Amino acid sequence: MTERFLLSEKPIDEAAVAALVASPGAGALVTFVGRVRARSRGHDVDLLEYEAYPEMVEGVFHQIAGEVHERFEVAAIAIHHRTGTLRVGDTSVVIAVAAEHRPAAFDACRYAIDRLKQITPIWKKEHGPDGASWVDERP
Amino acid sequence: MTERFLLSEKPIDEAAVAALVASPGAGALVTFVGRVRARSRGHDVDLLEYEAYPEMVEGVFHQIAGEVHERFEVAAIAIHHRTGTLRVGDTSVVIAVAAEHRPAAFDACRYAIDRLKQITPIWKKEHGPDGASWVDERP
Amino acid sequence: MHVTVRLFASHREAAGVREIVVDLPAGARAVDALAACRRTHPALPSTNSGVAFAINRAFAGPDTVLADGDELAVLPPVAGG
Amino acid sequence: MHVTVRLFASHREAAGVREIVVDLPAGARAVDALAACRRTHPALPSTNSGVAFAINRAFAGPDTVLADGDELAVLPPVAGG
Repeated sequence: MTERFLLSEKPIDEAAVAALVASPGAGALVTFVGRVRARSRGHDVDLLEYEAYPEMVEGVFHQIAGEVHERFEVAAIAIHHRTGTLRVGDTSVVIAVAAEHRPAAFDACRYAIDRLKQITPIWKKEHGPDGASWVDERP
Repeated sequence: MTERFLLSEKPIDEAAVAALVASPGAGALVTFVGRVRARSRGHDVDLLEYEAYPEMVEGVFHQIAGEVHERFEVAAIAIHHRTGTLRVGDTSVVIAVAAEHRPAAFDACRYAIDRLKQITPIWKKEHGPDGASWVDERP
Repeated sequence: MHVTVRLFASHREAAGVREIVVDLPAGARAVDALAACRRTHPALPSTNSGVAFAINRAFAGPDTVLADGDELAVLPPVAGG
Repeated sequence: MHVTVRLFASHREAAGVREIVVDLPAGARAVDALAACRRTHPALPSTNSGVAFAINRAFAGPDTVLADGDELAVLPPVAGG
């Protein structure tokens, strides 16, 4: 069985991540998929280069999952993130949450992706016709 | 290409529904999957029998999609619903929403499933060891 | 005039049929068609509470006036998803 | 004492290395290790704004005191997802 929390250079199998959280008690499954966009903050994008602190990422995903279980009535959560070079349309992240009822599944999935973007030691460099730069998403 | 709005007796291919809404401008994809639960409102469930007003359902899905596009900045939405006899763990509904940014994708997907449950002419009868009854989810 | 009334779920089971063709006077409304069905199929639920209507596959209020040849769907509380 | 400092993204590119081993006095904090790196690698960004730290793969505040053999990660503003 695949890991629930995974950082990998290989393409993410979205259906396999969703399958990791299925259970007979869970009537609601909410999945978030993040993909590389053709435009970002006013620039055309050719590719994104993801860099991670790999020894720490899966531990941070565990921490986020712990926070989710404290806050929401969910059955299971899985988080897979890709690293390396990605092109437009490639999937960078998949978060799947199963719960008995849908409000908790939606709330938990949204919390998890917000939190992932906030604290996970992953960086990305955008490459496009206007040059290359590290993304700083601080508000 | 599969239809974006579909009522069918065949199992729903969740990945295919998600693929219907992908586009290079859409960085966020949120998918809701509804499955038959082993327990419902205090009863064990063996199977669910879905009945629809088939000539009307796809039109109602179009209407819901129209409401979604009016309210949220989304690129595309697809809604597939199954009818007939379903067992525990079977997928009854899949809603996939693609958007440039994730808040709109989450809000739109949640709006769509709430609205689907409110107005779509589909009914279900629960069969279990305690007997069979038509589900009335009015609050 | 003739109106085809379609029944679903609990209504269909109670009536024992999926469809009833009713003969109605001009000016009859959706609720009048359902009342006419109850006279010929008394096992139909006696309350209109929670019941919605669609005429020719578009939602319509209970007091919408019917026309000859209409298809009226009687929709008990829905439970999709 | 010796501390291994790991650099990522913009810091890694600016310094031209992924890792710097710094020699620090007892009582040195995370920010002191980063300052020591700036002395040997002056191209490192001069601001601590937005920079977070992890010690031995757990998040730690900038004033956390280091121990001999620690792995200190300097984390510029993250952008996962």
